[in-house]
Amino acid sequence: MGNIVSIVLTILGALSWGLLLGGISRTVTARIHGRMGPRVTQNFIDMWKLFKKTSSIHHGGMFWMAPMFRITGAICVLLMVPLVIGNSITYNMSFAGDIFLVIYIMFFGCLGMALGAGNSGHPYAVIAVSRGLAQMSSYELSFSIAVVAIAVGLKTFRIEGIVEAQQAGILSWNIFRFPFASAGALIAFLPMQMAYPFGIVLAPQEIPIGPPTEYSSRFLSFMFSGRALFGTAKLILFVSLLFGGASNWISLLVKTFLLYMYPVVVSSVFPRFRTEQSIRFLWFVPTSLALVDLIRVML
Amino acid sequence: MTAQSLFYWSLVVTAAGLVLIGLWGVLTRKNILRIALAFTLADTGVNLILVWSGFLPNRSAPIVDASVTSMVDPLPQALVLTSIVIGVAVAALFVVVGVLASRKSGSADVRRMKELRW
Amino acid sequence: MIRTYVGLIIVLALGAIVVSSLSNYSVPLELGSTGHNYTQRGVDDTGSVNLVTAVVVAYRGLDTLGEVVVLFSASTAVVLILTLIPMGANPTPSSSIVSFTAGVLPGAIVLFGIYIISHGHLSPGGGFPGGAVVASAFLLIMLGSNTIPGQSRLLASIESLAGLTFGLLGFWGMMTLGQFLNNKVLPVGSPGKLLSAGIIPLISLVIGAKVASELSGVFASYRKAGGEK
Amino acid sequence: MVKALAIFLPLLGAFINAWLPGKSPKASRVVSYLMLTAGLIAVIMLSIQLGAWNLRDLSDSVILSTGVGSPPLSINLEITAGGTLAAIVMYAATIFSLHRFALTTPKSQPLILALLTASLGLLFATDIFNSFVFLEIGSIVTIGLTAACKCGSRWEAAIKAALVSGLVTILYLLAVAVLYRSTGMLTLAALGNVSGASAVIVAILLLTVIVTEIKAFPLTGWGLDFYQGTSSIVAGLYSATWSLAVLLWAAKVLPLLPIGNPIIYAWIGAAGLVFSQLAGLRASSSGRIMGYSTSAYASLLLVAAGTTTGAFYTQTVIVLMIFSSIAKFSLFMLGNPEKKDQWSGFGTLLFLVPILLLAGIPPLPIFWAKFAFLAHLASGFPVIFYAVLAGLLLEAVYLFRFWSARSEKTGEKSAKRPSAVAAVLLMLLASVWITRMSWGALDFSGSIIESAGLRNIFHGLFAIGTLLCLPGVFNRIGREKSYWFWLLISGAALTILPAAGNGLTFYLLWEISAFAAVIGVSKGTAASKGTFWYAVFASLSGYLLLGGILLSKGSFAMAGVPAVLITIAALVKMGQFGTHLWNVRTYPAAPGTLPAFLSGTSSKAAVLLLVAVAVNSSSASLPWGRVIAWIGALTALGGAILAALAPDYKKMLAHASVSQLGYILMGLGLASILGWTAAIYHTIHHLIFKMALFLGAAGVLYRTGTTEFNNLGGLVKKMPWTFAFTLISVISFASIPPLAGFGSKWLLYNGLIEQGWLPVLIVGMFASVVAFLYSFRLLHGVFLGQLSPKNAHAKEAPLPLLIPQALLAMAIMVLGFKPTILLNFLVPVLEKIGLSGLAPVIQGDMVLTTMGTWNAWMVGLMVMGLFGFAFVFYWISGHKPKYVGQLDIGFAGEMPPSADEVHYSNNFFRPYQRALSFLPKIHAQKIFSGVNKTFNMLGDGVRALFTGDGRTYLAHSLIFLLLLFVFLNGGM
Repeated sequence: MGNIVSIVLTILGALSWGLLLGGISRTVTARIHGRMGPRVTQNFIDMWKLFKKTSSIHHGGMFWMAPMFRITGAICVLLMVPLVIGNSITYNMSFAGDIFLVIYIMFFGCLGMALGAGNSGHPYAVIAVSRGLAQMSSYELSFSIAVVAIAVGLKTFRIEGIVEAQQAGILSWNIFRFPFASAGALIAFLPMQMAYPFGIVLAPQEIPIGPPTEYSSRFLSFMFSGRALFGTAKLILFVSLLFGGASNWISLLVKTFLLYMYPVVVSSVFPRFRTEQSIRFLWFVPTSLALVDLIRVML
Repeated sequence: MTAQSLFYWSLVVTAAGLVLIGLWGVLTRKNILRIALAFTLADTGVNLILVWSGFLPNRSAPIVDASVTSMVDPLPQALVLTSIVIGVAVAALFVVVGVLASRKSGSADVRRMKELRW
Repeated sequence: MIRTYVGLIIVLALGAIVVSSLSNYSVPLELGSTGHNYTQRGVDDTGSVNLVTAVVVAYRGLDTLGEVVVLFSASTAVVLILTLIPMGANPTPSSSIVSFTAGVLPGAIVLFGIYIISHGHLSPGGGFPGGAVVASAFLLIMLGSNTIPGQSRLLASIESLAGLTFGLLGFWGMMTLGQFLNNKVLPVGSPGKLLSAGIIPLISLVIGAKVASELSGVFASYRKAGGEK
Repeated sequence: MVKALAIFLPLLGAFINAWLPGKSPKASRVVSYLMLTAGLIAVIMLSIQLGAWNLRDLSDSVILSTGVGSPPLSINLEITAGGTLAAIVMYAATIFSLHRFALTTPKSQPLILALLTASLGLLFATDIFNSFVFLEIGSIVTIGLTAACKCGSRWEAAIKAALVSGLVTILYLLAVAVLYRSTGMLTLAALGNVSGASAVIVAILLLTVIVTEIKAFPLTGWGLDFYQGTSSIVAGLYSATWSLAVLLWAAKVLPLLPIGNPIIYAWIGAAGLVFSQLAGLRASSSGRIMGYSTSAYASLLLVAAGTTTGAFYTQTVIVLMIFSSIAKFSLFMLGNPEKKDQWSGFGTLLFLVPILLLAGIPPLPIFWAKFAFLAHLASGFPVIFYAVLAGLLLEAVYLFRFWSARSEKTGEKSAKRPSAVAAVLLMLLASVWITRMSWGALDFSGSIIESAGLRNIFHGLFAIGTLLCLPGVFNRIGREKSYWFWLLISGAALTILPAAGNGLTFYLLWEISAFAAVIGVSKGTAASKGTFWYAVFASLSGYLLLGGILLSKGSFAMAGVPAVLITIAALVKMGQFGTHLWNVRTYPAAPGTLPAFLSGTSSKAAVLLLVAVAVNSSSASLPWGRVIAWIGALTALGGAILAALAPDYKKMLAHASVSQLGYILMGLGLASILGWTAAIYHTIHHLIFKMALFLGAAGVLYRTGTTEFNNLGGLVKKMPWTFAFTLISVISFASIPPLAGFGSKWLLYNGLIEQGWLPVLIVGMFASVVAFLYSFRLLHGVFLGQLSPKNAHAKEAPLPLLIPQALLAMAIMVLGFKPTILLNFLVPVLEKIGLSGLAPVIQGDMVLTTMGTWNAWMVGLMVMGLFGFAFVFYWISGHKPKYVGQLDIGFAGEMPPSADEVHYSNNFFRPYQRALSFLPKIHAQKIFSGVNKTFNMLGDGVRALFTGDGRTYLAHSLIFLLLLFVFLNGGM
């Protein structure tokens, strides 16, 4: 029972934290651009507004189900990662699988969204998906090399185990023990968060908002909450993998906040790659970095 | 070397010569009828060699008679008889085919009958 | 040009083989075993004093049957090929010498041919040479005439009947003596007589008829096809 | 009496016919048929009397003595048991072809009968001069028939045959003279008495004559021109009577030649086989192709004469020659260009049987002889063995190309059903009968795979895979009608395959399965190219497998070269690393549900083969497992990229299939329990999802008539169920939890990490991510996006296709949610076969390895629960939206003009392709066309010998003679 409560709270908390972080990032971006920007709670307001709006049309079954796929995928990732180390009630479902499962279940939501975009019948949405998949297949390469390097280095695939191995002080964090792999993973983190210079999926200049082009109102609110949840889940995952996890709630919030700001900051100072440039960059730069640590581990 | 053994050797040398000349003609002549002639030449040589294979000096034809005491081998002569007739048959057919083939290709030149190859 | 040289080289090499292998032979003084057997047993076995004919018709009768088939096939093929290709209408007119000779000689030639055929087991000759002689008479007649010979049913019938007889004679031997083409199905008689040597004279006759008709058929076909268009 | 009748009745017929046809063609035909039938009966009686049908001892004989006295004075004909069998074929062929001749050249009947007599005579001749007479009859009749036939190049063909026969006459008579001069005898047996210098002369003369007459390389030229130039009827009769007689006569004479060591025949034959078949690759005319095939069999005869003796020699030669003659006869009779036959349905089959027969494909009779013969070669003559194997493979290639070129001509239905069925049945009967010869027996007693568990898995997979493809055959079009039969045969052979107890049985079933599928593929409309590629690669893998099995003497406990050959055979069958070409060409061309069978079920035979090799090896591992794993990994990646860029639904699935099979190889290469668990798990999984996908594709093709992405799209509205099942399969093969695919990846990665094969792991992981590209492309390209107006009429796929898909989708769910059901069975089985590494620990729903955990049940519950919750939440939380038309999208404030204009499909992953452009474009296609070019060049080099000038062929014979002389004198 405690588990169920923890799961519900985790979901709600992660949703709020994700929306809040989104609001903060909008403010920060605006400040960097020299604007005032919206309130930090603006995302909550938007969400609620969208949720209360009536969506009167849909484009077919998959269009209809895509937001659910998206949300389910996001929550699954969230639940597979232990939140606070030492507090086993916050481990949620992480006993059911290891880091490989997390990597692959991340695609669940992506696929759902892609299907919705496909079913919407809008060419831009599909173009965005085609770009997104191409890019994803590229950054996943460096990300998975980094994960394998770390997991093999620590001799466990269980996220819990990976976090536990980092509890001996700040130098035992994987970012210091596996600097190259971490660099690779962190570069891969940028496209994962659709940050510039890798923001080819949502590229508003070309293909309005990418995959959800046809979505509106309640559908869109589901999509947004999915994105917020997924974002938070990825943050927690990266914190657990590279930054020693969290031994208490404060450190969890601080670490995820700082990590969240990293793509926001990078994003606001870089222009965008073309798709193939992005793909090639991801193939070579972060992958080579991650490979260094992999080779170290093998030897 | 007696006259008979001289005959014996000259028989086989002549025969071999005929075969070789025939083969040379077959290999180098272009006119299909000349090739037919060359074959006939070689055939004759071969027949002589067949005769030679059963030939014994100083003996008579293999027809039994009170006066005859020693004969040559009758078998090769029988073979030659057969071989000659076969040679005639082959030559008859060869000439027909050759003449008609050269009518078809417009010339008796065997080099022009190379439609089928490779 | 290159062909001439290659041909020359091949022929010279073959010649070298001939020369090198001839040195392995010496002039023979005695008959080989087979030849010896023929000379010893030939007359008793076959009743033919001409041992060549004995070998051709009796001992190796199968070869002869085959040979007849060779000739038969060749003539059939020639006739077949030439009838499939309609050619030639007017044969070249023959000279008066030829015409005259063709009117006089054939009878004698045919007679001579028949003599050769029927005495094959007694003296040099037999079905093949005799048949060829008879055919030459037909050739002469053909050369002497200015018309194209028509389809001769007679020739075909003789040819067919002769071949059939040859085959059936073979079966006769098979049935009575268990040996295909055995010549003793008829009595051997006394060697040296015209009617002796079993079926040898009969087979000679058959062969003669066949050779004569086939060669004539070939000549006729040539004549038909060879004329000018 | 019967003896004489059997041989001389046709001759009587010939003589009678010389007179009859002008008078009454009908009467003459009656006479011919009478004589032939009577003769046939006589021959059959003789064959029964000699016990030929018993097949045990084919050299039993009776003597037909002729003339007066006995050999060497007179001539005997020796009627052997094997000879009577050949004589039956000759009679039958003559009877069959008589009416064709009666139609074209009625007056040729005496010649045909004479040819039969000559063939029979030569077949039974024991005298060297007598043989000569028959040889001459044969040559004359051949020349005559050719010159009289109604075909364009007859004069040339006749002239060349005449030239060669002239030379042969001269050489032969010289040999006769020398033989008589040195032995005083003319019987064939006397050949053994020649000694010294005469022996060399006789040997070179007769060997040249024989090689020329049987048309073995290098003295093939005239035969090629002859077969090409003469009419197909003449060629057919020739190959079934005269050619057969000459071959068997040669088989009789060759062992008698005074040549010292007969191995020289084998060398001539083996070299000739390779060279002539190289040249054969370049042949295009059907006659010429048959000529090359004849040359191949002539060379085989030489090899047999050089390497075998006694009863085995007789049996091998008789079976090879008789059945190849039958095959050639049928091909010539069928492929009669004068009649411009059109092939379809059973006509194609009728045409294919002889091709398969010539190529020695089981279960057709030649297979048994080839198998036994090659086994013999493998055991004592390795180099010759390889050469023969290579030559036979080359032969198979051009034969199949020939067939595919012929079967391209589809047209009106031909009423060939009874003859086709009869031909197949007759050949099968013959095949069963042939096995009476002790040529290795089928064995089902102890399987090559000892582990009953593993065996049962494969039995089950093959059976289920076949059964699920069968319902779909009810929906088929036109000429595709009959593929179900071949599917069934192929599936049945596969199902038995794991029970095979020895190499022969395994190979037999493997080939039956492969070639039944080849026939099935050929039933597809416009499938000729795909069939050709499939047939060629099936032959390649078949011959490699055969080579491996024979080199290891039929056992699967092998190492070294045999193991490598067999591994390559499996890789080819799976379409790995470059050989994917055949998959990509064949699957799109195959009709109906056959691609599902080929990709899903049939490819697993290769897995079984690898498993069999591994479990029989001492360490239960494959040789060079690491190499195999690398091949698997690179193929997985390459296949995935190619699949993502494929423009066609079925082609994409073909690439994807190749790619997914790569994972199985990675697992098998590991040789650890985890690796094998992953491999078998993925084998099962691949069977399930790939069949579902291809069945879906079959439905789409059936309803829309196309599989090109550019013509598809938006079908989800029309085919929701097909989409649903495809979606499930796609999610599964994209390894997304909670469906089955994740399990195979998880097990595999654990296995790879356990063994420290990290580079392989990385490539594999990358490939699995690239799989997303094509998985979405597949779903979108077919089902999502805009529905083209072209497909507006499309309906849901028919039930026979949907129900198997539903079952498979259910299986994916079950396997995904409860993989422990399978693992609980599989892991103990694998633990027993001696693999290295630790087994995964299964606790309830939990699977544990030393490093990872996986609880599929909990993950499944979580996903389903969350999805259900989100669904219900959405459902109850507000207003239900309405479906609007597909064109009602936010398109710059406009309605888009047409669905086709807003459907994004062409060049879907163009940026990805552009990003890849730094790679050198190594197309397998180009490599293969390079290989092809090389072979063509070699073939051209060889066939430059055959200049078409008749005199050149004579020069060949004479040069061959000279070389033989030099060689024999050097060697003696």
